[in-house]
Order: sequence, then C-alpha cells, then structure tokens
Amino acid sequence: MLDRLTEFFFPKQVSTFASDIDNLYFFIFYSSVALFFIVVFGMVYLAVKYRHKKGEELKLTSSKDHSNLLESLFFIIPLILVSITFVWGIRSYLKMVIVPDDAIEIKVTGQSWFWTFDYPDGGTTLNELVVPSNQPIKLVLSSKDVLHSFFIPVMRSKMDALPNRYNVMWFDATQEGVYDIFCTEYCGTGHSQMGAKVIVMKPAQYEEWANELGSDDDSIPLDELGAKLYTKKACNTCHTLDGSSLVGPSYLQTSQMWGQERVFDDGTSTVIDENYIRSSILEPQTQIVAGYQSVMPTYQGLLNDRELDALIAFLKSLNEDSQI
Amino acid sequence: MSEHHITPLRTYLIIAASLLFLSGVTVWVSYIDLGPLNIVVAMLVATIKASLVAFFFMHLLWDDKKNLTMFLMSLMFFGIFVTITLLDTEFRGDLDLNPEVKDPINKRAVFYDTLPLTDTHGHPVDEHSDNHHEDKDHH
Amino acid sequence: MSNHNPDAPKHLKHYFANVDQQYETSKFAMWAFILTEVLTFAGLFVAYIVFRSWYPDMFVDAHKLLDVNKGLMNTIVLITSSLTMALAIWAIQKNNRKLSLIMLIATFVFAFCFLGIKFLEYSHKFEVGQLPGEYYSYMGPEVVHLNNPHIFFSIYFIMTGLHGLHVAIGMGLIAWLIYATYKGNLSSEYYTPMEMIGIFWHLVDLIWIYLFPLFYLIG
Amino acid sequence: MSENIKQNYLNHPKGLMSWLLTLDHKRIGLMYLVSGILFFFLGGLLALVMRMELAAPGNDFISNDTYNNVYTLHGAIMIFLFIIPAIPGALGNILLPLMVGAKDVAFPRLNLASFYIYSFGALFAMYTIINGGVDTGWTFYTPYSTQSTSNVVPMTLGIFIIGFSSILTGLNFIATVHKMRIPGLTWYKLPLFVWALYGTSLVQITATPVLAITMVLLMLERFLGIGIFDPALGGDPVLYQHFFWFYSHPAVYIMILPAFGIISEIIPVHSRKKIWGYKFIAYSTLSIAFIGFLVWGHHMFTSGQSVFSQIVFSFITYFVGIPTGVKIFSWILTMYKGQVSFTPPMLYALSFLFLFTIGGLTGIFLGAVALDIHLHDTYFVVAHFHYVMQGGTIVAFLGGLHHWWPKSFGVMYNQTIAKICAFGVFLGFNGTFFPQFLLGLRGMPRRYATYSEEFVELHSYSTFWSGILGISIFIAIMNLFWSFIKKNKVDPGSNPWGGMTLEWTHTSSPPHPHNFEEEPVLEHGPYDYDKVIVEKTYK
Repeated sequence: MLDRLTEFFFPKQVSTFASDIDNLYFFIFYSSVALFFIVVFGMVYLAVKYRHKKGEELKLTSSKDHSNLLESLFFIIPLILVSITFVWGIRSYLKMVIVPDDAIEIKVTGQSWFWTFDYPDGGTTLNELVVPSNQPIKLVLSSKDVLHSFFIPVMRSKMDALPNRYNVMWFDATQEGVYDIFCTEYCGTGHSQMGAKVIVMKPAQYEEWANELGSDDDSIPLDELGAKLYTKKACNTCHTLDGSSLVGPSYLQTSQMWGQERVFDDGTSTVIDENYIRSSILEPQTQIVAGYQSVMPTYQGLLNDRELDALIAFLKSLNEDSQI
Repeated sequence: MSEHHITPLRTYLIIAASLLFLSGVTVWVSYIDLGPLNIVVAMLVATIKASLVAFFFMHLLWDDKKNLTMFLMSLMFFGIFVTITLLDTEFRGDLDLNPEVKDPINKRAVFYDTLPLTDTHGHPVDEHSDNHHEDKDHH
Repeated sequence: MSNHNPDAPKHLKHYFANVDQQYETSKFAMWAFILTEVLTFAGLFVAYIVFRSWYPDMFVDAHKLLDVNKGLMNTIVLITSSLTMALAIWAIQKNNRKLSLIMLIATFVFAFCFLGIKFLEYSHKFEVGQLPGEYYSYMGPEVVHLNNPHIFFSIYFIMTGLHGLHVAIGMGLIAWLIYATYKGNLSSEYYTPMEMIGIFWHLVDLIWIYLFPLFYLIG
Repeated sequence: MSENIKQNYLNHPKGLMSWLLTLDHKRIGLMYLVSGILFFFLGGLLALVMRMELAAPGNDFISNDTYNNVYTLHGAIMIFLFIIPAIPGALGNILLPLMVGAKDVAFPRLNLASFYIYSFGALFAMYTIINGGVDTGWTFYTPYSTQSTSNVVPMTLGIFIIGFSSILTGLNFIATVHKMRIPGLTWYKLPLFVWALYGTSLVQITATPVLAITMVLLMLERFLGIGIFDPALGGDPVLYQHFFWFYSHPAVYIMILPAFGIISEIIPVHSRKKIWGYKFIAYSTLSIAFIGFLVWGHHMFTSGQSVFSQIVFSFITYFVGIPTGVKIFSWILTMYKGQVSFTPPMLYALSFLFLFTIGGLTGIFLGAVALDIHLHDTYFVVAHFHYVMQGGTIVAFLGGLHHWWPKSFGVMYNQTIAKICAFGVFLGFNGTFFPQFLLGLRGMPRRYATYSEEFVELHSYSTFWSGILGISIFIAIMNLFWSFIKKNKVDPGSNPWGGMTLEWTHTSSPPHPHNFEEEPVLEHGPYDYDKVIVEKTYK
C-alpha cells in the first residue's frame, strides 16, 4: 500500500536517504490530512448545525468565546507534531550534509545552459553524469556565470551552484539506470532546457567506462562523431537542426550559407568557412551574428581538435542531407 | 502647548561639551593598539554619544514612552538582521567536513589583474613601460 | 462636526480633537519614520559588518587611506550643528524668535560646512582613483597586497553618500524652517515642524556618530 | 439621521479635481481599489498566458524568453502592484478611520501623496512592459539580475518607489490607530481588522526600508559594480538573498495579515456570534508579524548557507505555524451556537478557511529541511504559496469586498451571481493548484517554459481549471461594479448583515464626507452579539 502511494507521489527512490525522506513526507502528510479533516469537518458541521433557518428570529447568541481545554489542545497538539517534524527533518538533513569519507569526488560546473562533470581520474563529460552504484558520490558544485541549481529528483537531492564558490552535495545510488537532472534555479532563456542525465552503472561497468573516457571516439567517422557531440556537448540547447532559430542561429541555416557572407551585429561580416566555425566555437564572444545576443560560453578546453573537426564536418553535412 | 517640557539651556551645553569631549577620546584611543578591543571601545563610546543625543537632544527622556519604544524597536530589528545574517556568513563550511565551501574560489576580483601599480597619488608607476595599460587610468 | 470651532487655532486640523492630540500624533509618526530611517541604514551596516568579518585585514589597511582629520572636523561640525538645532527649538519654546532664527541659520551654515569638507574628501578620492566598485583604480604601495579594497570604498561611498544625502535634505528642511520662522508662522504655541525637523537632524548626527569610528578610526 | 443624509463622500464635493486632489481617506481608498483591480486583471491575464503555454510541453504558444518575461511580470505585478498596496490601500483606507471613529487618517496629505507615489512607481513598472519586459523573476537574484539585458533598472526603481508609498501608508495607519481612536475605544474593543492592519503597518514600516536599500544596492551593482552582491567582484549572491528575503518574507505577512483581519470580521458578523478567543487572535497577529522577521532563511535551504542557519531557520519557522493554527481553530469555533447565514462574504470566508488550511499545512512540509531540499523550487512551492496568497489573501479580499461593498458605496450587487462565483473561484482554484502539489512532488521544477512528457496530464488539467478560475474571478468583480452602473442603491441607513462595528452602526452608506454626522459614542464592543440584537436592514 505504502509502496503504491510512494510511487504515486514521488519519482523512484534511488539514493540511500530517499526512503527516509519519503517517510518523513508521509508522516507530515498523514498528520496534515488528519488536521485538515478536523478543520473542514468542524467547519461544515458547525456552519450547518447553527445555520440561520428561514423564518427564525434573530436572537442573542451564546457568549461562549473560550475554552481552556480546547485552547491548550490547539497549542499542544500542533506543538508536538511540529517538534517531531523538526527533529526528523534535521536528523535526515544531517545525513544529507555529512559526506562519507570514501566518496568519489566529481566536480560539477553549471554554465548557461549545460552541466560539465570532471571526474577524479581526469576526463570530462557534458550533461551526462556517470556514477557507479552503491558507492557514495560527492559532488562539488560551482557555476561559471549565474546561479544554477543541481536537482536529481530520484535522489531527493538538490543544491545551488554558485559562481566563485563551491557547494557540496552527495548521494549513494542504489539502483542502476538513467535518471533526470534538472536545473532548478532560474538562469535565463535556456533554463527549462538545462537538463542532464545521471547514468548509474554497476561498479565494474563504471571502471571500464572510466578507463575508456576520452579515448573512445577515434574509431567513428568525423560527421557521425559530430552528430554525437551535438547532443553530448549541449549544442542542441541553443542551436536547432531544422532551420528555426532558438538562442543561437540554426546549424542548418549556417550550413546552407556555407561560403557566403555572414553579417555581425557590429556591421562587419565574414565568409562562413572552417576557420569561422572554429573561432565561433572557441571565441564566441568576438563575433555576434546580427539579431542574436552574446550569450554563448567558450568551449575552449571542452573540445579537442578532432572533436572540433567532427562538429564542423557534421555541420557541413547538414546541407548535403537536406538537398537529397 | 505650554505643558511641554522645556529642557534647561545648561543641559544642552553640558551634553554638547560631553559629545565633543568623547569625540576627542575616541580619536585618541584609536591610536592606542588594543587589538580586538579597539572596536569594542570605539563602539562603546559611540553608543554613549548616541544615547546622549537621543535622550537629550531628541527629548526621548521626557517624551511619551511610545516614542522610545519605536526607537528601541528599530534597534531590535537591526539586531535581528545582523545576528541572523551572521549565523550564515560566519559559519559557512562550519562542519569542517567540506572545507572547500568556506571561502570564495578567487579571493580577488579579476579586474585587479589589469590595474597598473600606482604611487600614492594614484598615478601609474611605469614599471614595464607598458603603454596600453596607461590608457585605462584616465577615466 | 464639520463646522469648525471658531476658537480653535488656525494650525489645528479639523480631524484632530485638540492641539495636543495633533502634536503627539505628529511626534509619534516622526519616531515611526525614524524607525524606517534606522532600518534603511541597517541594511548598509549589515553589509559593512559582513564584509568586515570576511576581509578583516583589507578593512584595517584600506581605512588608513581615509583622512582622520577631515573626519574629526566633520564630527565636530555636526555635533555643533546638533547643538544649535536644539537651541533653536529651546529659543522658540521660550518664544524668542530672533534667537531661534540665528540658531537655525547657524545650523544651516554648519551643515553647509559639513558638505564642503565632504566634498574636499570625495574630490581627493576621485583624483587618486579610490573609487567604488569597478571604477576603483588605486594601486598604491599600501594597498597593493590587499584583496578587493574596492568593496571597502563601495561601502564607504554608499554609506557616507546616503548620509550626505540626508544632510542635504536636512538643509532644505532647515531653509524652509528659517523662512517659516522669519515669517512668524512658528511660535511657542506651535512649533511642531521645528521639533520634527530637529529630530530628523539629530538622527543625521546620530548616524554620523557611528560612521566616523567605523570608517575613519577602526576601519 | 438628518436631512443632509443625501450628502455622502461620493457625491460631495463634485468635479474631477475634487477627486484628484482629495484628502478624504474613502476616496483615496476607492482610487487604490480601482487601480489595484486593474493590475489584478493584468496580472491574471499574464497568469492565463503562462497556463496556456504550459498546457502542453514544448514552445507551442510563446518562446522561452517571452515566458520568462510573463512569469516575472505576473509575480511583480501581483505582489508589488496589487496584493501589497491593495488591501491596506483600499479596504484599509476606507475602513480604518471609520472603525476607530476618526474623521480621517492622521495625515490625509501623506495619504494622498502615498497614492501618487504608488502610481508613479507603477508607471515605471508599466514602462518596463512597454519597453520589452524584465526576465529575472520577481526575486531579482544576483548575479543574473546584474547581467540581464532586460529592464531590470526600471522595474527595481518602480519597486523602490512603491516601497515609499507602502511606508507612508504604514506610518499613517500606525499613528491613526494609536492616536485617533474615540474615547472609550480601548485596544481590546478594537475590531480585529484594525489589529490586523496595525500588525501589517508595523511590518511595512520595518521591513520595507530594507527592500529599498536592497534595490538601491542592486542598481548600484549594475551601474558601478560595487562588489557586494556580484561574485565576480568579490561579492556574495547569498548575501543578496538574505537582504531580499529580510523584506520579502515579512512581506508575505503584509499580504496575509489583512486577510486574517477581514476573515475575523466576516465570520462573527455572518454567524451573529461573539468571536472566539479575541485576545488570542489579536496577539497571534502581532506574534506572527514578529516571528515573520526571523524565518526568512527558509527560502534559502538549498542556497548553500551555513548548516547552522539552516537548523535555526527551520526551528523558528515552525513557530509561525502555531499562532496561525490558533487563529483557524478560533474562526471555526466562532460559529458554535451562532446563527450562520450563507451570504456571499461568508461563502468566501468558508472557502478561505478550507484553502488557507491547505496552504498552511503544506508550509509544514517545506519547513522540514530534509524534505524541502527535494521540494525547493518545484511546483510544490508554487502551489503552496498560491494556496496562501490567492486561496488566502485574494479570496479574503473578495470576501471583504462583498462584505463592505454596500457600506462603502451604498449599492448592492446581485447576490445569486456572487454566490455562484464564490463556488466557481473555489473549484477553479483547487482544480488549478492542487495538481501542482503532485507535479512538485514528482520533481517538476518551477519557472520552466517547457517540460518533459511525464508531466503533461497534470499540467493540462491545471490549465483547464485555471480558465474557470479566471472567468469566475472576472465575473465576481464585474458583478460588483455592475451594481454601480445599475444604481442598485441601498438605503443610507441600511445594515444588511447586521454588523456591530462603528462603520455599520454610526454612519450612513455610503458614509458622510466627514465620516460621522455626530461624534460617535461607543455603545458596545465589536462582536457583542450576546448582548445586543442588531437588526439586518436592507433597502
């Protein structure tokens, strides 16, 4: 019964402290339902019982306006309930802040509008947090621009990412799977698209993954790698493939304009070629396409040369695809 | 309006003299190094001065006590604001389990990196005879 | 009820029962206003306290760039003006309009001196680049090792600036009082505006009493 | 009542200037009411636009940027232009002097100035809309607000100016309550609406200055980069949140306390029963006002503030719950052995009790730190504060309007339509916001223009009911104003609900330009239904 209810109210319980928090929720929930029914039942009962019936004369009503017993009950019952809630809330909270010593530390950086994850053995992923199951994971959060907040509903955990400061959160995933991550601190245009995934793997699988991190892309052709990177590196948050413009110009449009002039907001223009694409990924603030805002962060350090070539190849291929 | 209290002239003069005297005292004390007590002494003197102003110049001593209540209330809310804010700012990273939470990542704002060194008059010192650094100073 | 009592003095508003009620109401409201003033400054004091405790060394070293002499002079000027303001009220209570007028003018002059000295201080800071926020450019040998001295100057300029604004507003009010006293609108029977503006003026003094040591003496 | 009863504040004196330069608190109250309602409609329209966008995932209706502007303006307009000024400014202005037997507020000129300052501030807010909006959220969190290219400065300047109007109204009310009561009207004989306004005013004059200075610092941060809130310059965004919530949490009580006052008037009058626990209600008003200053940090449970302050804030937060609970029980017990009539104001009051209880109880969930970390910045919070602000304050405001409408303006609305609308508001409200609790529990973050498929069903349900809510509120208010046009006048001496406070017993409807024909003399307490029978007279 309780399991069914938990499923109804909450996402899956994946972290070690999730069930504790859900139980706290149900404790408050049941107390609230009880109090609520007392209030509503009392209200309806009194209102109906003492309603002014048709034709009844107005009369002097009772002067009763207090009852020591009832009033002490009003104080004591809520006081007991909130005391339990407070103590429970703090006890569970302390479990959530005290990070176990054997935790793996992963650095999480928020940036408008994607997440970067730096793993302890080197290696970086974008918008994909890969962690082993049954192993405490400590996340050290910060932000490169404005406030973001890192929210994993299945872990019941959330923490703001502040610029120029670190914040810490941790969890211990109990079940393998792929789960949602949301940004919950408003951060501008792409706020609602600033999602990511947490991928929980079996420890052995994670080991394998961690060893391969950063070396797996050599074998696939450039434009296919580019297509992968397009979503993996969160280009899709701002650039579409269908010609419609989001925060930035669509890849398709740029692709179709290959070799033609592009006009910037300061009046200058340049020919779209490999060099232009490369510099607009690495130094996006220098040339802003007319009609758009200067919001793109630099990808310096986030893409290696092969990956840059791959993205360029992917972009060029879009035009050919559309002509077929 | 004849019943209003009229403070005698002598009181005003004595209060003003004490205020000036205390101002001298607090400057004099500031040249003595008392360590952390410096701030305590300075604030103590300032509070004595402030009470003199409030009670005598502002007539709180003789006024309706409601007015005094209003004034004290303002101090109380100020106290609440300070105390509770300090509960956060003084204790960040207080569990010492996560020392990285304690301090900002960069202690110094980035724009200092481009500021040229100056002498005590604010003129840039030509250390590297770096020309384009100088333009920055003339705004 | 709407017919006005012909014996009532002309400064008595019709919705008050008597002069005393009107006087007490104004005064009480003035104190409520003082409460809002104190809490306006409270925000800035909190900023001061928080940043001082985050950057204790920076505050101590940066405060040495301020001119204690000018600060002390301003303290003396302001205390004296507070005294003359109190005396102006004392004189009008004794129905001595002439003395009251002289005292008000003296208060006005002292207030002007205060702003004059402040102006000298500010203009020196502007010259050497000890400016608030990103406009800060002073990198003299005393401060070159400090972290973020611009925050000290931001807080210094905002707090003394807001205080200076209060002095300027006070000057305007005092100028109006001088006019009203000169015209003979105020007397020992009715001096509510002078009392209210007096309270405001003393508040300005009171805030300076804290600003002076916090910035000039202990940084 | 004498011959010149035909003279009332609405028809005397005449002329446009006599309105624009009026010092009469009732006229100023009416001007507040009209402008407040206009902003309420504007804010409501924006809310419906948001619900339309959220009816389905994806950007079908408006873009992300437009959505961000719309939700920011919805919040800012509802809070700063409607709820905070409207109840004290409209109902408070009209009723407070009448209830204490005064001829006017203590400072009528200040009162008028306060209205114009409010209008001036509102102009800046409107300029913001014309000039392309503002996209920071009504909280203006740094550093987003220091970097955003939208109209942050005009909006914050507008809020800064409106703050002054709030302070002046507060000052005026406090001085009025303290000094303008008629002889014999002691503190414990004051109507509870006056207590509520007194508590509200105390919060207004104490908290608003901090908002003013915060807005100034924010603007300076944009102009000069002062480095207090901007982390890139050594400042601290969490400190901004402390500053902001030091005002904005007490502001919640600026919004809800007057609603408590209205409910404390409506229930005893329409139950014809002495109010239960007068002193408890009066003191719980003041204690809520005070405790409201100590709990702002529960808006910051995921901000990274120190663990110590998390615990302290969570602890103090629960103390708000207890006086609030006492009030709810007292209101319900007031009906015990009374004569309850189900008039439109009473229906609103009962629906307030239902909705506010949910709003209050869900606050307990959010006060528990561990649970709040999951719920923070999700739709659970959205639903919670709408249950308090709309289900609480606005429902009480509508109830208050229906209660005092015949008194203030001398006209009676169609009661049947009013009752139907009261049901419509109740159903529409629950239909709109109850699903949002579930959305939040399941992890739907707030301020999202688009969302993933799993949330579609609840969102579309919410959108459907929001239409019904919007229509009900619109008709309810139109029904009120329609009574003006139809000139459905009540008798000047009428007392349709049998109220016992001075505004019902000692002045005409609408009141005399100077409030009372003769100096009112207090004959009984505000709720002495056990001692005196007051007839219900209508027409």
